[in-house]
Amino acid sequence: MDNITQNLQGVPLNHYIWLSAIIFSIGVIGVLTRRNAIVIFMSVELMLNAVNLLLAAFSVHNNDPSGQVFVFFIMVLAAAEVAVGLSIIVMIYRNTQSTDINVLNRLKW
Amino acid sequence: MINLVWLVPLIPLLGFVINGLGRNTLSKSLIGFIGSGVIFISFLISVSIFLALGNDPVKSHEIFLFDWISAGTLQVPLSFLVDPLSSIMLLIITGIGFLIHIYSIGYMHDDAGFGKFFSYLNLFIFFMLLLVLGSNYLVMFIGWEGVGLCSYLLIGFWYTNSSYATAAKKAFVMNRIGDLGFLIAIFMIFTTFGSIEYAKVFPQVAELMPGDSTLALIALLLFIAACGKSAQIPLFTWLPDAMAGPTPVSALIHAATMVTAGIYMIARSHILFDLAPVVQHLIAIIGLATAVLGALVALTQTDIKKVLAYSTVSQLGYMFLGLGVGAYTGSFFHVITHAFFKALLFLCAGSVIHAMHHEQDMRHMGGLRKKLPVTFATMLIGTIAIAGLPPFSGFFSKDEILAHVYEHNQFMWGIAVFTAFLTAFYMFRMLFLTFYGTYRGTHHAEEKIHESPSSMTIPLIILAVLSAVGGIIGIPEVLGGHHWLAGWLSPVIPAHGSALSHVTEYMLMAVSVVGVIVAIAYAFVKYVKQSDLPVADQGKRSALANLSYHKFYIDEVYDLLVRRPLDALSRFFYKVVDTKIVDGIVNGLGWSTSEASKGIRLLQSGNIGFYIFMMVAGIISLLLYTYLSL
Amino acid sequence: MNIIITIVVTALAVLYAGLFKAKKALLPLTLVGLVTALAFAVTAWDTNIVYYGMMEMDNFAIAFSSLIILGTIFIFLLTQNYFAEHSENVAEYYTLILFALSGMVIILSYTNMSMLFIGIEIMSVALYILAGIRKKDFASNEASLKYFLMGAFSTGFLLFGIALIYGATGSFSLDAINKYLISNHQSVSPLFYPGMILIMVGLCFKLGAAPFHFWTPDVYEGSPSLITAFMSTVVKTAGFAAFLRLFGGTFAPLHDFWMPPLLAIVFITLFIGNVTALFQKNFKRMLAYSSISHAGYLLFSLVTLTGNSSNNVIVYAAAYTFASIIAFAVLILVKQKTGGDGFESYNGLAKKNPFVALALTISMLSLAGIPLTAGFIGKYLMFLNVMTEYHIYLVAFAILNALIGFYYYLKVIVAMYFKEGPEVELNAPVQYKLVLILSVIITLVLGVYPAVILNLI
Amino acid sequence: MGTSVFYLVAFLSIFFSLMVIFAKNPVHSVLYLIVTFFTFTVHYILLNAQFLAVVNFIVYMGAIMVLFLFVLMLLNLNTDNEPLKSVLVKVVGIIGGCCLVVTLIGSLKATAASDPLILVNPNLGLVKNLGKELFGPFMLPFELSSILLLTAMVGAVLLTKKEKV
Amino acid sequence: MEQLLILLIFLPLAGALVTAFTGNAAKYVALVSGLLSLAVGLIITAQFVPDASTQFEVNVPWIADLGIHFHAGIDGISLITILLTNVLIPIIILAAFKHEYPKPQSFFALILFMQAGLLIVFTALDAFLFYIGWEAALIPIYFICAIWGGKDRIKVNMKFFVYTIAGSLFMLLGIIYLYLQNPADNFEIQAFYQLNLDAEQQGWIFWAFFIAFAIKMPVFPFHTWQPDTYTEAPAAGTMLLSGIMLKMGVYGVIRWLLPIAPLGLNDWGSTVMVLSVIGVVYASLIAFTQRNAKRLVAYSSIAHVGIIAAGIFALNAQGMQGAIFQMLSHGINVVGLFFVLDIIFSRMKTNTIAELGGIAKTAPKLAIAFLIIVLGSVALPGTNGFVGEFLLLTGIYQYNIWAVVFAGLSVIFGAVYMFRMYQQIMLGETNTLTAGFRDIQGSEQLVLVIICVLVIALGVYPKPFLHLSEASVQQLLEQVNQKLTSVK
Repeated sequence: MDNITQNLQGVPLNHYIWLSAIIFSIGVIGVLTRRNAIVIFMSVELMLNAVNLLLAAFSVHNNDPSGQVFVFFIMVLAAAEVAVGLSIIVMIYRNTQSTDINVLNRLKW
Repeated sequence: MINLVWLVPLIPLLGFVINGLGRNTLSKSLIGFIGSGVIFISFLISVSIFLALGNDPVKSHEIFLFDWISAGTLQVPLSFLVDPLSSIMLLIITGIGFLIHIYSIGYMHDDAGFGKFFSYLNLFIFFMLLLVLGSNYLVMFIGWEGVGLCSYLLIGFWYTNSSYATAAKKAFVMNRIGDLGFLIAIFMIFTTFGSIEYAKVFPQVAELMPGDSTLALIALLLFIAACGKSAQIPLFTWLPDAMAGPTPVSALIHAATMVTAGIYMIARSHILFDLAPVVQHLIAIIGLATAVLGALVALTQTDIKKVLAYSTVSQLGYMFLGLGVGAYTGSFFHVITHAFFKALLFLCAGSVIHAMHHEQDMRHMGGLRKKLPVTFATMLIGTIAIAGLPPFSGFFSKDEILAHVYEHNQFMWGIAVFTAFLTAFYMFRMLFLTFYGTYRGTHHAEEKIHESPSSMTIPLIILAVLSAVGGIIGIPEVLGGHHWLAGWLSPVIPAHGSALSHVTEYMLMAVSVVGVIVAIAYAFVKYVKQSDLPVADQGKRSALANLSYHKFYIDEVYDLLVRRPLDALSRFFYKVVDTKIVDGIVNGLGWSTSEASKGIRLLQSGNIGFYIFMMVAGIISLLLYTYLSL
Repeated sequence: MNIIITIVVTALAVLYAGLFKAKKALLPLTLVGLVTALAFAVTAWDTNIVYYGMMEMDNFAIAFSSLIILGTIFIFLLTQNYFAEHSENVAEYYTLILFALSGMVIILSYTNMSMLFIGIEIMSVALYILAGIRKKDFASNEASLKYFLMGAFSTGFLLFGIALIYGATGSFSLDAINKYLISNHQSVSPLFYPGMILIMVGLCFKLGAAPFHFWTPDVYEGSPSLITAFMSTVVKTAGFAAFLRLFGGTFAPLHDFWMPPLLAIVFITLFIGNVTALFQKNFKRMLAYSSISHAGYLLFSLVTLTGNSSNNVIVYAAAYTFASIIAFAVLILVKQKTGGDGFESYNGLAKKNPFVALALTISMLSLAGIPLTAGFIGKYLMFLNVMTEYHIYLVAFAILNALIGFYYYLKVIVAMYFKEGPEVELNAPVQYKLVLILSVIITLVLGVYPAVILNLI
Repeated sequence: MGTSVFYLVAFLSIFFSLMVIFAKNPVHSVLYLIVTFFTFTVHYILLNAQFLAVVNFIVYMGAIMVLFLFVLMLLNLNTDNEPLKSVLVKVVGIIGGCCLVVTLIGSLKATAASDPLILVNPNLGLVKNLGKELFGPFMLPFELSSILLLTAMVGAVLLTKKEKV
Repeated sequence: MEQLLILLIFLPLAGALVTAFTGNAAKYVALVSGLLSLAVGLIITAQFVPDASTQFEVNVPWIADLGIHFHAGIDGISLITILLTNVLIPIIILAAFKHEYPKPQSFFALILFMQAGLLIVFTALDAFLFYIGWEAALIPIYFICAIWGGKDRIKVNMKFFVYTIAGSLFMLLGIIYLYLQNPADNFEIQAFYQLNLDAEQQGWIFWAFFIAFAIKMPVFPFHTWQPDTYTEAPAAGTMLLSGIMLKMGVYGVIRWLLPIAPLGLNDWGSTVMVLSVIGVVYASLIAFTQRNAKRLVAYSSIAHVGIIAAGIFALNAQGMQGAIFQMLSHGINVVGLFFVLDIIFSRMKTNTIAELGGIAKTAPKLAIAFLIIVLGSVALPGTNGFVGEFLLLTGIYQYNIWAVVFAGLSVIFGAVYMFRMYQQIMLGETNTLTAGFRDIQGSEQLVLVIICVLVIALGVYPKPFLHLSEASVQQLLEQVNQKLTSVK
């Protein structure tokens, strides 16, 4: 275990931030480019995980456990959102037989 | 007595109120009695004021009634000024006014609007008295506009005829053009002299140098006002149209009193005009031109009242000519005599019209002198008086003006005297066409012709007497008199003797008298001897005669140059500028907002992908801001 | 704390009551709970209790909680038969609303980012569900999905922002963050700025401020009207309070930095909200757009931070809340009668029910900001607020937008009073009348004598 | 070896997350997502946040992803029948995302750049340590998150239950 | 003393509330309320000492935290407008007697409500209170016009409402600005007078206020809402709009604009003057060819207001006094004109000039009354219109001779269009439509007699009214000139 942690010492914090930013943005791209509600939702999960990683890195950097505690809360949220989100999708699928977000654009203008 | 001068206008006002309110309930005789009675009372008071003034060493009395308008330094009291000028005007107005009221009792007897008519007449007298009595320009202006209103009401007396109503409106509007000049003049007087009281303004004016530009402007504006009221070029066209009113109205308002208000006003402010030679010169030219124009048009008119109307225009031009050459007394003298004989002529014409059952076209008259002897006799006197044959009144006053004109400019005198010949010609033309020859109307109408009732003829006789002998108040020294009028007015208008030698004066008189006789003779030959002419008159006219007959097309020119362009401008402003541009901008703002709304709401496309994309775009911009601001 | 506990306990009680089919007891139970919570709120005035360094019931929080609880009570009063017609799960709906309310109380009083996050999520998740409770209704489905996807998406940004702030300051506590800002004013970590911006994005999304407003009209229109009323009044107020707490308090030292983008957001929000509302033919959707524009006005309080900012917000929010409640109450009534929520459904309402028409008129005038209504005082305070730093161009722009506002608010008045409609009876149930009367009274009292609420906080 | 482990795992994270969003079949997406989450777990381990790693493994890869998969299967969406967005939308989306990366990283640029991550307290990420934190200062949010979960539970039931009415 | 002012303001409000719940007897209740208000107004006039001071002052904190006070008082200028309001309201109510308005209680209640707003405007000494009154007067009139108006009423009134409120919102902006500049943190008018703003600030303040007032009056080119609104409004609405509401703008200029932003006046006064004078000529000309009598009178009103505005901006005693007096007389005249047109409309169902004619024959009383009112409005000496117009033009002349030449054109143009209208409606032969015209009677006659008496009485003896405002005007001008000279 020590060995692993030793490896860590050299990585600049910046790289963690960049990594998170990139993955976060990939999530955004996913949201922007996909039409399947479930996949969009997965992209959102990707974004949340990028934040998780960032928090964990900051937590280490600041030597403060609260960052990691916050990650738990995000996980709670993720769980709650998945439950609600998927049930919404299921509900819609029952009505429209589709999870394509473009099917739902009755409300506009 | 003089302090009671406020009664003079007040009593006619009372008459107006009583007759106005009781117009449908009071009997005609009562209305006539009240209407003339109040004027008579005023006349009596006027006479006593006149006499009192004659005995009073102080010739100018200001009677303060109440503060009317005050704002800042502008204080306008309602106060009256009794001096020789106004006192003599009082006599003319109430005196002639009374006669005309009496006359109207007969003339209007069968008219449905009898009560209304008398109340209007009383109202007119009230305003006219206000005009001459006012001790400042604003009170004069009340009267000035008030008589305009009465003129409007009386011209449009038979309002169901819309051309009459139009004539009334025209009179009012044309007067208003002059009135604007008056108003602006009042403003200038106020700002220049700090007051509009005669008593405060004139002494200050006297200290100014002749040719002062402000003064000239004030004088010019006052003159414009006078042009409107006294029917001078270019604002004269309303007066002939004003003949639409009942004939006593024409006699009272459009001959004897109201139209001379301009002369009164200029005479009143002569100090101003004396110091504005340029304007004086202009007045002389305009006056002369009006005199000529009026006379030329009168030559060919066939409506008896139109002839008189143009004659009035022409005579007024004379008076202005006199004013222009500084003969204030002469002009005022002419005002008085003109009031006598022109009132007389109109009333005679009214008598003829009354007899002819409202036929006014002379082509349908003729040979009336036996049927209407009194009318004929009085009208003859009036015609001689206006033609200017001695010893009738018109001779003296006209001669005084002509003498001054001669002194001033001999060329103008030439034209003026020629106009006098024209006057003699057309007046006798009228007389001959009406009373001589044979009757040209229908036989049926002829039987009904009868002399007017005594209520009409008595005023005629009185006026005829006045026309005949009225000249005695101003017999010049050259004829052995001492010109009482000039002496009477001298506290207001300093008399200045004639510089002409007696020989010259005699010669001038001779020329005009001879010329007038020749003109009368020519008219006699033309209209009595060659009695077919009135018929030929209906045929083709020469170009010049045609021009004269159509009043030089001035109405048409005005219509083309003023009314139509203004109406067109009005429509343009309304339909294009107001609706399309001004309102268009306002509506355009609303419209563009709603169009913007139509467009922008399309952003709300309903598409989640698009929404998120816009959000991301927003976030990117915000982050860009962060990036740039760090 | 008591407030949250009361609300949550009520929610659970209602849930159980629902389980035991005690349908009649649901509403009284809820109201009793809410009134108790309100009482707790009022009695906690000036006590300023801090709970675990996570929540602080200061006067700001109490004032806002009282407002939102009162608003919720009004909305519950309007539920009479509203849900029952469509579903048997009334108790669950009540519970969800109460849960959402508890989330809102959290975000009014948080002193820690984690509380903000939890509160927002409790509120949002409940709302995602509530938006979609008309399961067979496509519009409701769509509203729910849109709200959910975009909400989750924006949560990502909020979290990223929180993470960055945490990275910069090493703490989630607002106090610590504020201290950090004050002590390092010259050398704030560069992580902090984007963090702040991203939090702003997340919160602006909840407020419905442009350009993060896109969900608002669709979701408001698609959701059941009562839920829309809840969202556009109570939720918006709470969201705004959360925003204010963070930016007006903790982030205040960096006002110079975040004000310009906020100003831009205000401009766009005002413009989009008003201009788009102009063309709407649907009353409900018009209200949605108008709520966007009101978010713009509310943000005025942050453009210039003064001692009165938060108080101004509460006045404005109160005015807006009660006026909107009237509007939605009438909307529900009319929709039940005519089946439509377009402007034409309001034609001739003044004849059918003068009282309702009058109430709606007052509500519209208040929303438009006509003097002697609360809306005017609110707008006035907002204008006054930004004018203290002489943002004249902003006020001038707001005035132009207010004019557009007059136009569309008047449209419904025009329909009610000046147009002829079908002769249909329209009777308002007692509870509706109660809500309308109370709201009208509040609107007028605040408009005529706002002194009662002016120096609350 | 040193820091290269981090870079390798980071590369994998990015690669698989790209695969998530570009995979045509949703089921593949889920699977890629699971892999991505696995790389995250590795990251947590590298950061010495063991407990986090474990929870991540269980909650995300276990519970959440299974739920996704379950729904996909339930709805029979395991084919790549998703109608594709137009190329334009995709390109714009990608460009937008890239801009986001650039601006995001750009605005973070001035961080003390090479400030290396140093683990001061090796016990930081241990359960004991976190537990103290969670049940100490973060007690309240922890309790309140139960409301969140309860809400989600009620909601999920409410939405998916077939109405009788 | 101050109870009277309270009574003055709240009596109409109480009247409105009572009226709202009285059903069909509403008109009587409203009339009683209007007459009571008139009585209060007369008592105030009787007790008023005509000096420059503010009397009957009420000053109680209202929204104290914001520096807002219920501060109202009466000086000579406001007294005139109060009289105008309280005289015209009963007349307008009486004028509406013959109409069968649906929901009369709302109709009359709104009129009284508006009266309260107007009285607040005319007495307010606190800028905020002024603004409140300003808007409070707008709402009722909007409803009056939009509910009981003609067929285009909705669109037209929407424009009217949004247009006028646009102006007032900018005024609000100006008020807030002044408040922030005021070290005393209140909206006191006296404090505002004493602010030392530089020329640029005053320039902005000037426009912020002026636009509000200009729209209300309306001054060219802000007038386009007005002819449509007047035409579409019910008779009482038109009378309220033209008779009283228009004066709010004039009053605002005198009370607020001039003393607060004299330097703005210095910079922009000539612009405004030009606009006003353009408005006079422009509106008069447009009135020439109007086919609808109501619209004609509407345009004539624009012309009159143009003169009033020009007179005020001439900034001298004559212009100012003239403006104040003209407010009174224009209010009376225009109400009279619209009332006559309403009588004609209610009988003939048309106000198209060309379709009428010869009414004088069948309705001589109406013709006389109409003529007197027309004379008043063309400013014939001896009528109220003349006194005002003369003073105004005197004032304008002192400002610039060309201004008076053009403004004075209204003397001619006014005669042209007014008499044209009078002739075409009243004179000439009757046609099939007008042959059966019934002459005025009952309440109609009463109203017209009152109006005619006022037209003449004010014209013959205006002194008492001029005297009421004289000292206040003097003080105001001194104040403004002092500020102007102190800067120079």
